[in-house]
Formats: sequence, structure tokens, C-alpha cells
Amino acid sequence: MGLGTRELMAKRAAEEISNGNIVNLGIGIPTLVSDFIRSDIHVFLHSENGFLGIGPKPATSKEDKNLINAGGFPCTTVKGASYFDSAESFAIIRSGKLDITILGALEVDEKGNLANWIVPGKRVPGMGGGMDLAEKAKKVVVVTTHTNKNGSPKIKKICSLPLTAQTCVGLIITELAVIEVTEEGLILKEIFGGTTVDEVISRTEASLIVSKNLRVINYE
Amino acid sequence: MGLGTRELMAKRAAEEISNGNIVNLGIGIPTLVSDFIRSDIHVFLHSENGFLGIGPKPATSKEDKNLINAGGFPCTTVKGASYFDSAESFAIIRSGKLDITILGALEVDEKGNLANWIVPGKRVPGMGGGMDLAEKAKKVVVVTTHTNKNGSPKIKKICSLPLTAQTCVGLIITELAVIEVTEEGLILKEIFGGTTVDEVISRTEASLIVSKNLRVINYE
Amino acid sequence: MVIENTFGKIKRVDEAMAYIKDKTILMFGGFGGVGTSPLLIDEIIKKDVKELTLIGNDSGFPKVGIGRVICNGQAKKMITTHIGSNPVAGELMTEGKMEIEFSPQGTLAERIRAGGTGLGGVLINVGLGTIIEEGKEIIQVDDKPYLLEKPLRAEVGIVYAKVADTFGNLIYDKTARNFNPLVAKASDVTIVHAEEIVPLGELNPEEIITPGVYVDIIVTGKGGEWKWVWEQEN
Amino acid sequence: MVIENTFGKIKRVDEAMAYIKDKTILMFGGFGGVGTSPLLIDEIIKKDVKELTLIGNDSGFPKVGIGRVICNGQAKKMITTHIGSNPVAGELMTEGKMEIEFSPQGTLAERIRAGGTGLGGVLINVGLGTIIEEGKEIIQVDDKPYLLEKPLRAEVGIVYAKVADTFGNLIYDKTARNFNPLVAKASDVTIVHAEEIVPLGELNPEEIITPGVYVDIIVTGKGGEWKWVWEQEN
Repeated sequence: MGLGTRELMAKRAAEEISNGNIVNLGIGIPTLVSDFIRSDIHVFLHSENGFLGIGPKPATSKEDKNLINAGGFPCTTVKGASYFDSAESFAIIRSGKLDITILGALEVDEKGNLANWIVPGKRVPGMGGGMDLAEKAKKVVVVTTHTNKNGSPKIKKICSLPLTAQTCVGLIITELAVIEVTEEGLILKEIFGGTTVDEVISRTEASLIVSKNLRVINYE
Repeated sequence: MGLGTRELMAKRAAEEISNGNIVNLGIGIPTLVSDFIRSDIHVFLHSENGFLGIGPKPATSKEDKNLINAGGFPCTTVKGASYFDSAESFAIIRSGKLDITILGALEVDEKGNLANWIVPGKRVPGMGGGMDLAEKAKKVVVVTTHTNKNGSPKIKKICSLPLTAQTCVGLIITELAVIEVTEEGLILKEIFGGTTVDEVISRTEASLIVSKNLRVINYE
Repeated sequence: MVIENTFGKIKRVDEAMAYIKDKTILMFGGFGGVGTSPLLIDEIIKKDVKELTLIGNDSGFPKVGIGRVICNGQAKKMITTHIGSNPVAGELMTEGKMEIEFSPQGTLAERIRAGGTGLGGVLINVGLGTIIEEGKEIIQVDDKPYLLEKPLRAEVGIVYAKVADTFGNLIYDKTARNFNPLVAKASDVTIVHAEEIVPLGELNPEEIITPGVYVDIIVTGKGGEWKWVWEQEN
Repeated sequence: MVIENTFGKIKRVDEAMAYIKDKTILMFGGFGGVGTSPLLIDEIIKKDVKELTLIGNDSGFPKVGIGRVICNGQAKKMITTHIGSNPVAGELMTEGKMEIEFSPQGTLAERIRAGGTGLGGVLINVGLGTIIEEGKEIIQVDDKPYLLEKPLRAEVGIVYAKVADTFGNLIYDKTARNFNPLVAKASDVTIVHAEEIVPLGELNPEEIITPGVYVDIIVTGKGGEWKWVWEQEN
């Protein structure tokens, strides 16, 4: 049985995580990443509400109403977990102790600017912890569909939506490609099997520099 | 057996403490105050290092090297005590949760300015927590000898030494008298038995307004 | 076990509720409703006080946490980080019936901590180059720009704890801690709903998270328990 | 009990000491020497590194805590609140051999916390109208003046804990906690001397004071224990 598109993206994102990393996973596809973290490494998942060391989802009827991740879902703890208040939770982020955050996006641009919290006049949910994460994590990985529902590119020359944080994104993972943000611009490093470089370029507004060592990802 | 001068001052200072009060006692004479707090009230003594609920001195050989008050001496805890870090300890002070601090003084003046941390060129020990306490406690009670070793008044028109905090002192207790700091000036409210109003005035540089209800303190 | 009310802090719920009135500035613990007192939320709805200013992490869900108060039309303003889980909050905002001031989550937590710690403000560089800058002073420290974020305090704070002793020393339960220790410190009147009240000396001094010095009123009791979204889904 | 060094943080004392060199900016936990690691102080003296900048609450006593390092002539500067318990520190200052920068105790604690919390500074109104104002920017917030107090960080922090697990989650012992949790967060390299190291999972997540995320190196062992002043008096 092959992986769905969301799972492919999550699996690729999990490759970014190394032993000992402190990781924060946003809601949506990023949450799926935890299923693909290598079993031979030990990482700590951080939850904004005030908790380091998220474990797997509990069995039904084993949920604890006071043990909930930042997305609002029941969870468990791993060995070495700790609870703290929300100020301490963001102290961990703000002081640069978070190795990786994996977030969704509405738009990303050539400079690595990220917009993922507001569509003025339409959807104004608030930024939650998104600005802290995007601004302060050592590495920001964006996992997003390559285009929006209307087929418009989400990887833009310049973000048009209000920003979450400036020049924060390090890596973009979509269902088509993996793109690195560098000072030289966006580098197309990898494509998923089933697409082509031309398709990726045609569905991207931003300029892409095609890597000389382009990897084609074929899981399984 | 009568009380010594230091104990008389400490006993008078203890009268300022009410049930439920959070109290910080400075080193020296203020430390003695705890021996005179009424046994029918429940107060919590605060220690700057990070501790609320100081108990009596432990028996010799029962000392715990990790249970020490801010003055550096072994202590015990009362029921309801809590430990915290030094930032939290001063959060309690800075946020106005300390009802009374009882401190020593080098000089106090008519406006309630306090100098108790530095004698330039002579003694520069640092302010420790003195500035926080003097600035932020709800009530600052100064316990001090009326004059210094040379017989010079410590209650001055204007402090000449560098200040610990401005207009912070509420009450001054010496071996001769109890003086309240008000917007009208210093009010001589009480004298200890054995002295006279004239003696107090002659040994004070600041102007004193003698209370119409002058109390003469005769303990025992 | 006899509980002596040595400090007079243990009160009936109606005595506590006397502090929550029309126009009260009310801060609440909780994150997605977890760690928000069901009992006190229920009482606020029963009392039907109006024009509250709410300060807290998020607007809960329509039937969970502070979301119930919002859906009951009791708030005129909210200072928060996220309202996405409560569509009614978004509608009230769009219709101009509830003013919303957004703060990044870490900034909100630090602003509340600053309020409870007697600071005049904190300098934070999250939100630079975004609309969060608007109306805020930018302060340079060693040639780097920071936003001057002002402290937040409330007239009344509602806190949900696992255990309180009679002085108000508190411990919390797992992720229900979240904003509660911050709210406890930043409110003129701190009302704690404790699942259990124990005599003085029962709590280990090493494990106390909130020293009782910050707590004014302690209530206990059942009431208002909601069904969680994940229970509703099942 | 087998301790697995899963995160590679458990090291020998000499490996830890490699980070403490001439001119290192060194922050230390402790208050009057209580909560300062005797082992690490002893090693610093043995290594005889010079021109240290020390950041911590006080200068200890001549034979206790950081005081031993100061009396050994190893510090060129100290940022602290009090040196009264160590006459040698006063002499070195008077002779111009050690520069002293005084901060009020609560301000020092907040400056270190700010350094460990990624803040650009905090606004505090303790010290207004005193010589503590000198050289500091005054910021008005809602027409009230505050001093802009800058964050403090160190290259190396030495922390004394009661128990560490292999990730570096820490608990402390009574008043030996004091500045230690603040120092743990504000140092580029945090070295913990734990009285005991336990396997992951042995510490209760509710009781952990310092999350291991802040800890880089964990050592354990005996050495350098001093006689306390109150023991010397007996």
C-alpha cells in the first residue's frame, strides 16, 4: 500500500530530524511527521501549551483531559518529559533551543518570508504561537501543498498576505518538490517521482534554481 | 530579666505585623523581630534567595546546608512553606505582595529617603536585595540606632549618602523613639521609657512634629 | 481531615463571584479550554455579567472553556493569540461586536508574566516586520530593534488548580498548568478553583508551583463540566 | 541501575572543564555559596584560569563558593549584587584589580532570566533616583519612568542540582535552587554538577524545575566541599 500525498510530505519532512533534536510540529500535515521519525533516534516533541516530550496518541477511552497537545488533541508522554507554564514554553522557543519547527503555509516567497496566519477580510484566526516558532526556531521547515485550491502558486516572488515572520523559512516541502531557501534564491533540490522539473517550475511563481544534484524521491 | 536595647526595638517592630502578613526581615536587629511576633497570628517570613515560610533556627547539628536564609544562616521551614528561584522571589517583592520589610539604615531623612547600602570610599558591600525591598514593600520599617558610633544623628534633614530608595520609609524605630514618616513631615509618635521628648529632638537632625497622643513605651 | 481556614481565603462560590461584575477585566487560565475552570465559567454564565474584557490564550471552543462566555455575548473585548477554534468569536469580531487584540503566544505569556512580576515592560523581537508592530514603540538595544511590549494585568483572574492548601499554595495537573501560574500572579483578585483543598503542610514545598502569596480566594466543587471536542467526535 | 548516556551529555569533569578558559564569561548559581558546585569551583581553582568575568548573586565567603575563585585572583570583573561577605573582593575592587558592576538583586535575577528567555531587555523601576540609574536609558511607559535593564548571558554557566536525568532535566534541593534555574537557561554552555544522575523517566514530569533542553553537560562526583561559615563558628 503506497503512502498518500500528505504522508509522503510528512515522511520527507521527518528526514530533517536528527537524534537529540527538539522539534515542534504544527497542526495539519506537520502533525503526521511524528509517525515517520526514525525509531533509532531520540527526539523530544515540544507543545506550546507547556510540555516537552509528546508521546503517541492514547488508546480510545485512555485519554486524559489534562494531557492535551497544542492542537487540542489528547496525547501521552515519553520518558524524560516535563511540564511547565506557557511562558517557559515560549522561553524555550525564543531562546533558540528549538532545533526544528515544521509549519504549514499560506504563502512563502523567494526571501523565505512566511505568511500563514491571516487572510484579511476572510480568515482571521490569530497567530497563536506561529510567529514565535517561525521567528525563533533554528530551522523552519514549511510543509504545504504546492498550489492553493484554485491552482494558484503558494511559492511566490513576494508574499502578498500579511507576514508571520520575515526571512525565516529554511526548507519548503510540497507534494511535488523540496526547495531550499538560500541567499542566492530558491534552490529546487528534490522532486517526487511522478512529477518533472518543468511541472514544478510551471506551478511556482518564484524563480527556482535547479540543483545540479537533483534527487528524485521514490519512497518504498 | 529586662530586654536589651536591640530586643526592645525588635519587640516594638513586631507590633507592626498582623495576621497573614508576608514579611521580610533584614539582617542584624531586624532578624530578632521574629522572636517577638505574636504566637496567635500566622505570618510568612520571606527569604530573598527563594523561599517563603522561614521557621526557627534549627538545633545544633540539625542544620541542613541547603536550607539557609538570605543572611546565610541555617533555618527551618513552617507549614505552608514553598521554594522557588530568585527571580520568583523578587517577583513577590516587585509585584507588591510583601506587606512589610524591616530594614537597617545608615541614614533616613524627612522625606523618608533611605540610605543603607554604601559609604563611598569606605564601605561598598553592594545593595543585595535592599533596593527592591525598600522600593517595593507595602510598608518599610527602619530599625536603627538613633545616632551613629560618633553620636551623629542618623535621622537627617536630607540624606547625604547615596540612596537605596526614594521616599520609601514609613516608620522609624530607634532605641529612643518611634517616628512616622508622613507628607507633613516626621511625627514623633512614641518614646521609650527612660528618655524624653527633648532628648529625642536634640539627638535628631530632622525636624520632628510631636504627636498629641505621644505614647511612652514601657514593655513588661 | 479538618481544613482550618486560617487565612480566610476559602470561600463559597457566590462570595468569589461578587468580584466578577459588568465590565470587569478578567484574565483566565487555560489553553484550548484545558485548564479553564468549568465551575467558574458556569457561574459567570449564570450571573450573566456583561461587557467583560477577557485576557487569555485563546477563545476556546463554542461549548468549551471561555468560549461559552463569548458565545453568551458577555465579552466586549479580548486580548488573545487565537480565535480559530471558536467560529462565534470570529463572527462577533467581524460584526464589530467584540474587539480583538492579537498578541503572539509567547509575547502574551511574557506580557502577563511582566504584569505579575512588577515589570514596566519587556522587549521582544517576535513580530518585527509584521502588523504586530503597529502602534508599538521600537526600542534599540545594542543596535538591534525590539518591540516594547507592555505588561498585562487584570482586575480578576480565574485559575484552575489540582490542589490548593489553605494558604493558596497551588499545584496543577499536566498540561492544565499552561497560563494558570501566570494568571495567578497578574490579577488584583485571584480566584482559584481547586479540585481539592488540603491543610497547610500537606504540599511538598519543592513541588509548589504557585506560592499562596498570589492567591486571594479558593473555591472548590463540581459544576459546568463540558464535553471535550475529542469526546464529541467519538 | 544502568545509566544510558543517550544524549551524550554525561561527561567527565575534565571534559567539562575544557569549556572554562582564560577570559571566559562565567555565570554561577548560588546565594552565599549555597547552591554553588564545590566540585566545579575546585576544578576552576586547580585549572587556575585567569581574567574570568563572573556573573552571580554575590562573591561568597573567602573559603566558600565563588569566593574561593575570587581570592585566588582569577576574576577581572564581576556583575553581582553584594560582596560584603567576602572582604577580599572589596580589597580587589578598591585596589582596581577587579571591576565590580552592582545590580539590585531582583534586577540581576530578571536580567539573567531575560538572557535565558530571549528578551531584549526588561523595564524595572527599582533603583530610580539612585546611582543605579547611571549610564542606563530611562524609558517612559504610560508616563511612568523605568530603567532599561539589559539581558545577561554567559559563555559558560555552572549549575548545582540535586538530581539530573540523562537528558538534563533537573531538580534542586531547597534553597540551593536560588539562581541555578536562571543560570541554566542563560549560558551558551550549561555545565551541571548533579549530586545524582538517574535514568530517563525517573523524574516526575510535574516536579522538573529545569527542562533538559537547557543543559549541555552533566557531571557528578565529590570534591571541594567547604566548611560553612556557621560550621566554622561552632
